[in-house]
Amino acid sequence: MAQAIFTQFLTGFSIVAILLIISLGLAVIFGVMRVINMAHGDFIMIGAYVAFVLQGFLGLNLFWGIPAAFLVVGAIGLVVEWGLIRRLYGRPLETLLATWGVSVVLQQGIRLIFGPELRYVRAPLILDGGIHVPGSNLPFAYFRLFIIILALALLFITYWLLYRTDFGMSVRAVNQNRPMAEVLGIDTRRVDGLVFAFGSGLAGVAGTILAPIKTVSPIMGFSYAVDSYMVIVLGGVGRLLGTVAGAAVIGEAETVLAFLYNNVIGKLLVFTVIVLVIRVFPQGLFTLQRR
Amino acid sequence: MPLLEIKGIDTFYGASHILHSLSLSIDQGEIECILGRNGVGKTTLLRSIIGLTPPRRGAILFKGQDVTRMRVNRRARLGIGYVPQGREIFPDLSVMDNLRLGRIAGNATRTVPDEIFEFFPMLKPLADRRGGLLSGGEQQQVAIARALCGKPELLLLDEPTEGIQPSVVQEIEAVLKRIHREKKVTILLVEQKLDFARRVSQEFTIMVKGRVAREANIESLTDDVVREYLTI
Amino acid sequence: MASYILEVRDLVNTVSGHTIIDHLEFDIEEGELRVLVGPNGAGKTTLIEIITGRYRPTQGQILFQGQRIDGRPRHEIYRLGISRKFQVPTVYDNLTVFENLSVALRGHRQVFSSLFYRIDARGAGQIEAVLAQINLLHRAKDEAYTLSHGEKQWLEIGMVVASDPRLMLLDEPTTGMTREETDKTARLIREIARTRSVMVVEHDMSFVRQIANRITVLHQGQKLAEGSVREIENNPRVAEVYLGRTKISAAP
Amino acid sequence: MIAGLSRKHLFFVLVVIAALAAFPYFGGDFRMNQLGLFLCFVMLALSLDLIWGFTGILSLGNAVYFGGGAYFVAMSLKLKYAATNPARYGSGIPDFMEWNGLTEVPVWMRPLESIWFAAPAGVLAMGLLAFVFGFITFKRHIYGVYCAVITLAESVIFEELIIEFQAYTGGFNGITDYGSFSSNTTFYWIILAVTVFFFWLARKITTSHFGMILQSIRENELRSEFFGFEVANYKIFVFTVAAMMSAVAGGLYAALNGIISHQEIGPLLSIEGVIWVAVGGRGTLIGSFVGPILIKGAESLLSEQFAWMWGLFVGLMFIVIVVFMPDGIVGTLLRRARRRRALAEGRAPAYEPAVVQAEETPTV
Repeated sequence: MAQAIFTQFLTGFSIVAILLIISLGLAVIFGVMRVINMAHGDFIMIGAYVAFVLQGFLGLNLFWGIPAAFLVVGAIGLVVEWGLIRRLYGRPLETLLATWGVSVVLQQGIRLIFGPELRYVRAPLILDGGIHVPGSNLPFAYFRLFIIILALALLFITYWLLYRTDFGMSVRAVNQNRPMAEVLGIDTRRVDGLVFAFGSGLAGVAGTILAPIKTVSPIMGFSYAVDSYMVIVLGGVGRLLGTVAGAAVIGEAETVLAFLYNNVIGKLLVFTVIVLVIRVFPQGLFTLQRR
Repeated sequence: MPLLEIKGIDTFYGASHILHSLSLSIDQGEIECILGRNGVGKTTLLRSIIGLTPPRRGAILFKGQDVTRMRVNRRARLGIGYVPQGREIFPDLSVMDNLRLGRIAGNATRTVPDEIFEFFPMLKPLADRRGGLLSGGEQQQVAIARALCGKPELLLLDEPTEGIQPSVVQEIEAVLKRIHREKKVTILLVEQKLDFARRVSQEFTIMVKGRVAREANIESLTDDVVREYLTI
Repeated sequence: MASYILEVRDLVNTVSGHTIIDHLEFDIEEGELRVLVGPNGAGKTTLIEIITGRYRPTQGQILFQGQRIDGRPRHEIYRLGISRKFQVPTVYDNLTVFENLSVALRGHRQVFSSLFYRIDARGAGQIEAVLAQINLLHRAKDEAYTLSHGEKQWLEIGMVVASDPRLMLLDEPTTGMTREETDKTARLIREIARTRSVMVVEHDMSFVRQIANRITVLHQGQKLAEGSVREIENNPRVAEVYLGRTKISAAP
Repeated sequence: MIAGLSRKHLFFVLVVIAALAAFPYFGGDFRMNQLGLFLCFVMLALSLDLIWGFTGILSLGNAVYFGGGAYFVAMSLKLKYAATNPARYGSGIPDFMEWNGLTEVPVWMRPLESIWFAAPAGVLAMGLLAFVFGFITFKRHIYGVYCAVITLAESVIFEELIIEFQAYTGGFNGITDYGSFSSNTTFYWIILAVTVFFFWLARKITTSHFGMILQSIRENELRSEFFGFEVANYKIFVFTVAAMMSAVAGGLYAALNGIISHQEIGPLLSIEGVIWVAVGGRGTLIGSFVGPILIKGAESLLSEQFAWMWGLFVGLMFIVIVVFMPDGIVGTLLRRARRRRALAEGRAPAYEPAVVQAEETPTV
């Protein structure tokens, strides 16, 4: 039993990794713009379709899908930010509703192009098989290992962009004090656009690596997006650590509880815990305290 | 041609009408001080110039160019530096990062030139400290240094001595005079402390209820004027 | 000994290392009209926020009619008898002037009592009396967002009056008003203060002279001086913090 | 006031009600059934308008209460139907229970066999659920997007619960074949009567002193707190009442529709409800009639020919309404009319305010 739970725990890491990639994008956007993008799940879905198209029509394997999805979905994000979100600046609830409209349009658009059928994408052959981890009763798939490494790499890249580059410095300045950032000559609209594109691009990447695990369909992204909203609620904003912790707690708890009881009970328990936690910490666990 | 020319601006804050067809012009190389009691619109005037609270009517010309509808970041790049009331240092960024952000407005490389630390020697040991952990006086110096990093031609300062101990006030005074002399920066200053204003500036403008009430050379800021417009 | 309606004892408030209120001692007597002045950042608004329960003090006590109120929830502090006006006039934009006042009107704070309450003749009479006081009778049916800035200030003052407190805290009631409006407001506040205690935060000294008996000067979170208008005007320390110098006659 | 109804408008409302009541005589059974379902959506929209339009709480999970009420009624009818139709259900228990290996109705579910117990129990249960949920969130000043996101997650989880526990809920296929009240004119009139009652109730609430306080909370929560209102209590109360209204609407919907599934409890219906209110005009109550009847009506007319296009159209329309017509159809018309009146009386509004914001704006 302990062995089986440990195995689930390991599997949980790959779930955490995917959730982390999705939530990173959402957290960066929410941190800078205080906007919840209801179409985030559909950006995931489009990322998966990018992988499907590359594999099905061009015969390119999944590795190609990662940069392609980032660029395609990032470009869509740029358009959405430019065409819609900046017009609703300062009205977070309206933005949320308008992006729901975007979500409906994207889903229908994909249905029109690809039809409502489920699609399948294969993981790269090189990642077939798995590695045996002592103490676990199943081999740990190379593909899951790849997901974890990719997530860590993206986490590092995000950290590096935010904390080690001039652009990241501007982003953090906008996050902390938008008017003052403008006073210093920072083009905050450009920052908003690029941040939104980057966050969307990450969702696209997540979609690509989800494609071989899940069946690809127009509605596949929604539940992941909801989980990542919960990550933001639990982890708070303003720090990557909060996002990592939120994703880790939610991803692991859902996986292990799903194994012990079942999927839905796991979700229900995690949700209950989140609601109770924010009763104590309404700003989430890791928000910078400032007045 | 004046460096900054304000032509009859009306500025609102929400529904409240703060500046009433206010006109003002600042010549190149001047140090001018805006005086007036609290709530007469001094801060709003500076915010109108930098663009944070753009006027609804009237025009603002900087270097002969109409900037009335220009976005804040473009004005900054055009050469207007702004040190707001309360300093507004980025609390979670280091002093060095705060200064490097200041370089953006100057369209310059983001390395902070040594000359900045010549002006503000006490910032050198604090370079890696988080902005939020500094004292008020240190923050004020960072704020001025940051604005200076953007190589402004016009520097707007909102109560730079507010809540700051006398020794630091003296340093700020010396720095402002040096900036003016050596870097040929024109300075527009909002100030409550009369002595400081007298020592630093050449011209003064007194505002009353969103309008210019008096404008003259600092020498003519007599006690009668002070009693009429400024004393409690 | 005079009885105090409000006593502030050794109050300290620090925000991320910065001291906003610094061991403040401060009293208001029953029935008094007190004006609070001080340069920007002196802690005037923060003091109101602490009294009304928005912020918690780091240290110290606040007593209202001898009863400790620091740290209690906002609605309880109101129910004890303290009502406040915000610095920026804060009214309900999409409600009419009459509705704004009827929300504020004393009584019916509980969910169920308000559910079965309709403004009766007495309530309407009280609201009309306030409307007359604040010169807004002719605007009663207009939404608040259509008011001018000065009218909004009056409306909020009127709402505070309608909420019928023992102690009224008015934060900058004349900001953005014309001279005539300011004079009207001075008359209004003097009238209100006949029947209750009032604390006003204000910068406009000609207005302060019109209404004040006693003035308290705050500076860097501490009480710098207290006294009559004349005493404060001639106090060299006050001149110093306001103008940054010792004596006016020391001009170069 | 936005929801103001003069005598003239009252006459208009009575005419509309009369037309709706007479509809079975000229509309035919199919259209009558459809209109009955739309009226259930109208009730859901009314409840959303109470909490969002008037109080400023954006909930993306109110289908939970609608679907909850619906499942109680559908389950009750199904148990009864299975027990009394031995020709079709030999074992006397619902088909989905049998497929999942149950041999008899679980003891704890037996009371639901009586519709007179099940229907009120559903409404009360939903009220209790909303009360607990509201108590947890509103007491801690959770508002704005946080509230929206949490209610959304609540809806997602309930949908998954319904799908998961198929032995007791019918799972993915939902509950079907329990005999419905469709094509029953009397039942249509009952739905209409309840809708009118809810409209009256919502009017009563929003035009009372209590309703004014709700609107004050929407306009500026902080200001109301300093006037001595325990804002959370008001939110909890109205959230609970709205949930019970939704549950009644759901129950009627289930009885009329004859089939109920996880979609009626999930986020899609939750958000669709918000869309109806936004399109119709929040804070107007009338908009809660216009929104669902317009959108659902257009959907049933158009979606058969242009199935895929329809979704695209709804999404785009919603974006356009949120961006360019934040007051919705009725709200915009009312605002125009008020402005005309004000101009006629020579007191034009100084400026148009920003749309209603439920955010607590930090000051200082």
